[in-house]
Amino acid sequence: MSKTGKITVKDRDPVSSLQDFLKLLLEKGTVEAVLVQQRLPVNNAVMPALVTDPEKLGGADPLAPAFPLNAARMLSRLTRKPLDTPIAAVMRPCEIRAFVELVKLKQGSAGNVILIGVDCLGAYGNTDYARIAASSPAVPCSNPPENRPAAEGSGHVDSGGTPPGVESTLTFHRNILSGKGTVVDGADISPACKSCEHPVALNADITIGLLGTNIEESLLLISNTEKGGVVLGELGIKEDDEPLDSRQRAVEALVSERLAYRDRMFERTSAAVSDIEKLMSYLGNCVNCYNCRVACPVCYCRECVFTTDVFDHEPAQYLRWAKRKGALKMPTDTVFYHLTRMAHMSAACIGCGQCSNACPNGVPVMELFRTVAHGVQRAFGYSAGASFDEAPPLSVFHEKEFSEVTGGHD
Amino acid sequence: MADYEPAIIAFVCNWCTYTAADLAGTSRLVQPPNVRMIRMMCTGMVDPKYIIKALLEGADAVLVSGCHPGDCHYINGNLKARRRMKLLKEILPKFGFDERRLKMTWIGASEGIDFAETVRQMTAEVKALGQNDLRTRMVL
Amino acid sequence: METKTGSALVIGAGISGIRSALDLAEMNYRVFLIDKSPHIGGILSQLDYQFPTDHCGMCKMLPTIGRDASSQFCLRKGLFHENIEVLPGTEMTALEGEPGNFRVTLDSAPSFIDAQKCIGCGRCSAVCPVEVPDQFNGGLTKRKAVYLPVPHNIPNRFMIDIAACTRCAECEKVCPTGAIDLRTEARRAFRILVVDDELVVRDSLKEWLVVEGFSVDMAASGAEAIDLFSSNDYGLVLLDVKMPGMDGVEALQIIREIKPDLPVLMMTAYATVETAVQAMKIGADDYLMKPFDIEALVAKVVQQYERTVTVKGRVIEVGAVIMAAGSDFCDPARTPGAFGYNLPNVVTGLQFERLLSGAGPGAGKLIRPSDGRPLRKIAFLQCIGSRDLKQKADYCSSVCCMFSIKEALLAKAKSGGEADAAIFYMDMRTFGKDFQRYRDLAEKESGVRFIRSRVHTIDPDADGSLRLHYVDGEGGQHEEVFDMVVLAAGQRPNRGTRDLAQSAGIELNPAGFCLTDELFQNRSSREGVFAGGSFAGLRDISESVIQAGSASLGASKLIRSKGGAPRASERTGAALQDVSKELPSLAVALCACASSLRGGLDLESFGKSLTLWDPSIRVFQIERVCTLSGRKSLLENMRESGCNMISIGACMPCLYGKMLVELAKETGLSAGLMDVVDIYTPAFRGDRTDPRQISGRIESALKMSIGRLKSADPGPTRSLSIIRKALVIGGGISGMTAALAIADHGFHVDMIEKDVDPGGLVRSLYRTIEGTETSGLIEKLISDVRANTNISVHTEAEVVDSKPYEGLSFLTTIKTKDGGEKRLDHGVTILATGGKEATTREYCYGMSESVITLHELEAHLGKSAGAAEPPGSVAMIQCVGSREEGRNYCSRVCCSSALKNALRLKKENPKADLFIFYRDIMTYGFLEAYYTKARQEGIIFIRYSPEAKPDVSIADGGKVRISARDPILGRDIVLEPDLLVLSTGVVPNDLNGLGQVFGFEVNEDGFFREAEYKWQPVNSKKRGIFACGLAHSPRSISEAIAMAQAAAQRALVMLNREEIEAGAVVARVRRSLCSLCERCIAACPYGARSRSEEKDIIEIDELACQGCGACAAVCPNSASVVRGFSDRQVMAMVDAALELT
Amino acid sequence: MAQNQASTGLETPGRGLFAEISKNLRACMQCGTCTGSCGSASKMDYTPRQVWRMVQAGMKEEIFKSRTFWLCSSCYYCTLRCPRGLPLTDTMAALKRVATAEGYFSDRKSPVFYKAFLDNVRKYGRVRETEMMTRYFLAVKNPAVPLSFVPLGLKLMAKGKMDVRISGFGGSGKLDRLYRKVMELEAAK
Repeated sequence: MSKTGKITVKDRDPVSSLQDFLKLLLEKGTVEAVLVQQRLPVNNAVMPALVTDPEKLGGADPLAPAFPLNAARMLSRLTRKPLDTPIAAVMRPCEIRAFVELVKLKQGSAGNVILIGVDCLGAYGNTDYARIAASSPAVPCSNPPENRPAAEGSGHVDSGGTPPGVESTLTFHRNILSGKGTVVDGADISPACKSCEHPVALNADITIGLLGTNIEESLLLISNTEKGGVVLGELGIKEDDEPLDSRQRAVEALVSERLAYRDRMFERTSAAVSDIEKLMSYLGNCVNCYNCRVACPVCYCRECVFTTDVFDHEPAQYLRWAKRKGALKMPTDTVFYHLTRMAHMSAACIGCGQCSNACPNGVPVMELFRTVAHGVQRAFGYSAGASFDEAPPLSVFHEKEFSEVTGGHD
Repeated sequence: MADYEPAIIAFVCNWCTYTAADLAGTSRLVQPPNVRMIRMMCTGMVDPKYIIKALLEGADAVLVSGCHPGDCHYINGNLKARRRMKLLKEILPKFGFDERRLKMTWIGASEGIDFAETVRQMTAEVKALGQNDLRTRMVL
Repeated sequence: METKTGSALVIGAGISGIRSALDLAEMNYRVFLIDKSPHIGGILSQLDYQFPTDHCGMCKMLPTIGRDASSQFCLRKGLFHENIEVLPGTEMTALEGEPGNFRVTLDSAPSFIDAQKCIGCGRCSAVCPVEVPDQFNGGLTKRKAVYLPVPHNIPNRFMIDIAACTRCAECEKVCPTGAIDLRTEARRAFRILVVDDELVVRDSLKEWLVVEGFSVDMAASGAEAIDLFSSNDYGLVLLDVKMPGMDGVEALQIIREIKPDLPVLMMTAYATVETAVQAMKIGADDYLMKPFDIEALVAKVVQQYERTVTVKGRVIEVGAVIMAAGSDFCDPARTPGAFGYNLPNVVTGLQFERLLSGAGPGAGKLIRPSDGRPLRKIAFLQCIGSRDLKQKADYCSSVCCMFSIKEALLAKAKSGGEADAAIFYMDMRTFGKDFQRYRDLAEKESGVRFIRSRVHTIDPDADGSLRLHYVDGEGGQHEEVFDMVVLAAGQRPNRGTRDLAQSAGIELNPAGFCLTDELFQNRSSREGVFAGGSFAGLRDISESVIQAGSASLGASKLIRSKGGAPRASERTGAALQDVSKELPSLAVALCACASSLRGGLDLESFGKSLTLWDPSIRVFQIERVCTLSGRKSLLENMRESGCNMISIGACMPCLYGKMLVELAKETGLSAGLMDVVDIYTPAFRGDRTDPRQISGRIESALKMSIGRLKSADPGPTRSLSIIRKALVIGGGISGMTAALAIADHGFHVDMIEKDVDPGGLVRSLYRTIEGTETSGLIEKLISDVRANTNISVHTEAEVVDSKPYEGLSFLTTIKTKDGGEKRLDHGVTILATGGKEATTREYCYGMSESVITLHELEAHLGKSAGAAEPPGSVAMIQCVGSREEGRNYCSRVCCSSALKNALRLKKENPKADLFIFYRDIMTYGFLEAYYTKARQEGIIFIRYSPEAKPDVSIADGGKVRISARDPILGRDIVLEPDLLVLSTGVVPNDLNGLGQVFGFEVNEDGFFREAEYKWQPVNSKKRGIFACGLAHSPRSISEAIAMAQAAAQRALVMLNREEIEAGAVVARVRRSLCSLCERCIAACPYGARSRSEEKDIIEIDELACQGCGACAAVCPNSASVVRGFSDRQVMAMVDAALELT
Repeated sequence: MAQNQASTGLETPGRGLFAEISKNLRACMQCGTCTGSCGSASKMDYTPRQVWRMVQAGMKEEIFKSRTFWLCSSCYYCTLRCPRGLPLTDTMAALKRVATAEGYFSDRKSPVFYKAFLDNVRKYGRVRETEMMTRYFLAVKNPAVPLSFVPLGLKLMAKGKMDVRISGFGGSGKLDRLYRKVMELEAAK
């Protein structure tokens, strides 16, 4: 099924070459719009943007090691009603996996979306990234200025050089290529990324391969689906069946490194929450702001039940609880909230780590939820985001299964 | 282990287990005075958060019990409930809630004796496990 | 015509009687449901497990539409419905009047325990010194003389078995409520006069009867008797036949002149039995034979006594009567002949069922009663007392094969697969829908052994085990030892059937069951009296339920035709006050009897601690809240307190369902704002329980109730419109029967037939096995349909599309014969699309004119009656293409059709040679007699197995040649018959298209998939859609008619309503919270939810919604809520439950 | 159907010699209760169930060549237990009678034994074991048969169960009239 092509990188600048590729999609009319991580005209920040003008793609930076939010939520907004015309969405593997889950939850539809997955080498937490991007020096631009983002109106970007943010992107990748690693200014990519066993997108129609190739020379372009193949054909990209041995080796190496990290994390986290006492101290800084669930791509509820009237307790009830327990922590229901959220989303958790990213008080939410989700998904033989066809564990059931739950009787 | 009277919250379905529990009561199948029964129309209606809530409020154990497979008044609610229990049995033990505090059984309307036996056994098990002190402790 | 509220009497509260009663009650007729036993449920109260789920499921019979009118708990526990008066312990003793205007006399058995006072505490039973075998457990356990007839019934009132009771009166003394009155005084007041010339007889009689509590006078001669008689008031006379001077008969004549109604029992020696019998003709009530059997004598005397205390003569008026008095099993232990049926560890199927029951003697463990050893080898012997000419049972009991397979499977399951189960059978009659697959699974997956053998005798082996010596189907001789032998005891008419038939004025068939019309089996020999369930013959649950529906349809039609109207429906919802805007104001009513019964329960302190816990709560005590005066006092207190919610602390919450409905009407508060808490049972738990614990338990139960009520949001129940018209698809026997049944109730029916004329498949059958020409039936139905102005017939038409809309209404588009389209609106749909004979390529069919199908033979016989020369030799092969994968079901009708044809061929040409190749002859029920007849007529039956089918070849000239093996002789045989007839079975007409249009399911064989095989056999899971006839499953003409009537009955339950009220416990969606993830749609087992693309919301079909809450549990943020079970309510209960003291 | 050979096929009964016997058996549904009940079944070449089947099928030759019905000891268990209430034991007896009448017994031991027994009774009014056995041994014309009875005979003699003395019983010849009458009746049938 999969066919491989290439994007030849000009001037050792994979970002702009990628921008060119995306422009082609719009110019050839293959898609109506492209959803892609776009450098904002302010603060070097990147955010997903829906781009229809090919020129504006000069601001696209899908390779930036930034992950301000999970774009699956955005794509879900775009596709809650099936699209009439096709769009492309350039996303990280975890974003695509989240989108797969959302589609299964009827929060989006993949019908007219070309999913373009970019190999993910990790991203920094929001505060770290803001610092790194800001401190990265602007370098003279080797590209013709007209190809560069105009960023009209902002005046922030020096039209004569690479904006500092983009430079930080290139530095990030250069560092990895040269074996320098990902630590910059004492900050490393987020634990979610370090423990992510899916650096390569599943379910992408087209994969943009960074692993196993020198991205200053070329990027791999792999079509994984019929739809992807058609797109590459339309764009006139030649494909061959070149073996991807080196890519495979690179992926395996990265995955095994991450798995090792992940399993250590699971162990550590399990130990840290092994009884209710420890769990309470783990969640000790939580203030019930519910940011984690707002940031979570698979927490799709319009309003969390914990913020509805269900938890508007009768005033007298607080006193009754307090009397029973001697002291009642306010706000109440913190552990209850987290455990319930686990019950609700752990089967769908794709481990993107946005929960931790969003926590204002530094609660390592991702570690906890991933640890639980891993067990849950294994128990149901399910892997979140792995397939559009696999039914979510709690939406199906069989007459004969899990007889251990009822003491061996079914 | 200090002897104490465990509190067991039982979510029972209106059709089968509730009947069985009633039968156990009327047949004087003496059961430990530890069960608080919450009659639901169907086990398929038991939201996981009720169970979590019960444990966090200090229930020593939670029992979810309904009709046997194939027997559900609502066709298959019990099978849905089983999956949900499976989920909770994956999650809650990670935080030190012993799996034995979380039980699901199929008890048909005529099986009063099974209900009494289930409660008796759960009580014994939970007594051995020790009290869930969250009832009288501050929980975050 | 005068209209009045239509009412009906249903006799027998077994499964069929309950079905009929509910049917009529759901149609808003008033129903009296009587049963001579003290409980409802019939045989099913003893059966915990039923095929095919191997569990129960009886509750699925309860109404789904208008369900709040009936109880909403386990049906084995009890039943109430606002239109049904349940009268246990009651018998009909007279039925007078005309159809439509019957006058019925009901007698109730004397009760020694006041049901109003008995609280089921069981102290009486604890002190009772008498132990007798407990019939509820098939006699395998003992019970006391004062006992609970069915442990799980409510109300669980104790009964006294007065025949066993010794009147020691211990129970009277301990009863805390004074509910027991043995009426020893009444017995003492019952004076008996013993007249005999022999002193020793007089003395011993007096001694025995005084022990029984009666007063006895004695007379030594007829003259002396007459003297005493004139100066005393006697209840009974025991009169010797042969006395010097005035003999018994003479004395009797004089007594009769003075007191015509006084019971007299003649006493006689064997020599004068004739005289005693003569005496009965001139007015003696019975006779007693000397030497006396004390027990029998006492029983007869007690029986006479009881007649005087029986609550006599309640007379009710009903329009129709349904006889659903059920059937019984034979008692193998009493079978004449030495078969070993009375050995220990030989039990009947019913006894085994009790052994499997958790409430049975082994407490659900599979152990042998004789020594408590786990059962590891069990033999099931079929046809004990069935298919037995010697016992005059030339019929198949129809249910035992499946019964035994089920029990074998249960034994396997209970033993964790360790028990060996072997079923010894002659023909395994898996003739029902899905039976064959069940059998195959039992054999192949669970390892149940099926052995074709009739075991003649059970021999005792060492330590209570049992040895069987048997010959298998191929002649092999075997000997095997089993731990237990289970006998599939054949069915018999119920004891008392004859008397009942006499009271009802109906005839019985030769086997002693109700005589029914051949084609319309709901009709008894008396107009207006209908036959339901197994009273009408041998039926399993599913067929009984169908038969019950057919009977209630008959009753309803008759009542209606005689001017009986359904009760005007009152909408309970409308009158209710809306309290949703008010603040909750909650009151707690505590029934004081709990405290008076359980010393130490201090209701005052409960009240205090509740008000301390929540000062807004008002608490009051009520004396005996379950009584009428209690309810009045409750009502007053509620009014006074101005509460809008009430929690009632009493006993047995299930009992209060009906009362809450009434209370709701009286107060205008929804029943959802009321709750009943059992504060009584918790008080029982053991003697060692600390009283503080007891009050803690009760307090927390009350707090839970309060918590639940406080967040209650019952909301008004919605009423939905219905289009009161029916669509019947198919114009065969079933379709026409259903259409007529509905049209006769005054509703419009559109009947769609794909052919030029109605009639269907029955047109290709010329006569029934009984010999009735079918053409008469078809023509009658067609002319009735055509003449009925409520029926529009659309021939050569088919359904194109159907759309449901608001309420219960569909708009269906049909293609008409002129090629145009027509739209029909209707509320219900009945599928009667029929079936056809299956085609085959097997056995050289199509290669010779001498190989034909069963229907081709029918046509030949139908047309050529006597004309052409009948064939000299005919072979038939059964089960062609059936009962093996591909079409793994029995077509049910082929065996009897083959017999019918074979007998006819034999009649036309007595010299004809007839051979029938078969696998199992499926002549269930009374059809067995035709099998016997066929054998007697010399028709030769040759069994084959699917692994070795007969080999058919066609010689030159078209001659058929069959090679087969005769398993009996174990040798190959060759036949060259003139004709080979293949029974290819029945297949349904294609239903898949309609299934998609209407949204019902089709099973793997292409038949309609019913909502529930046993309990809802004609319903689809999709509301408003029903099926009958061959679209449902293969069946005979009379069976198809019964099913069509049952389906029409179910449809009429809906049509009979002007609007349909949704249940109180239904789901709703909080739209502002809903994320439209549609998980609820997937979770709903009733298809009650859909997403409206137009409005972009989730919509709920409140009629289809049964309130199971599957939607609520999958909804992560509780946007989906079930009324009465909201998060706030349940969590409040959890909080209250853990509010321990 | 005339082509059907008894050896290869089944013939509908009801015609020919078996009319009487087969009519009685028609209701048989081959359940095998008789065979299971039969104490001699293991010694029979065809089980009772097979014999009924053969009767139904008109396989006269084979039936009479078999020893099954000769081995019937008239215990009546099969009749007692037959769910169809068929006169099975009587049928066995009927087969014996037909076989005797049609001479199917010449080389069989059982019929010879029966004849010796009956002749002996006819002559003496009861059985004189020694003489009966002597005649039986002579009739079977097989020296192995008498030898096979030696152990039994010795045992019986040792226990005084067999009287070797020849004595009169006083009943000699009295049964002859009965025998003659029966033969008359049989002949009249």
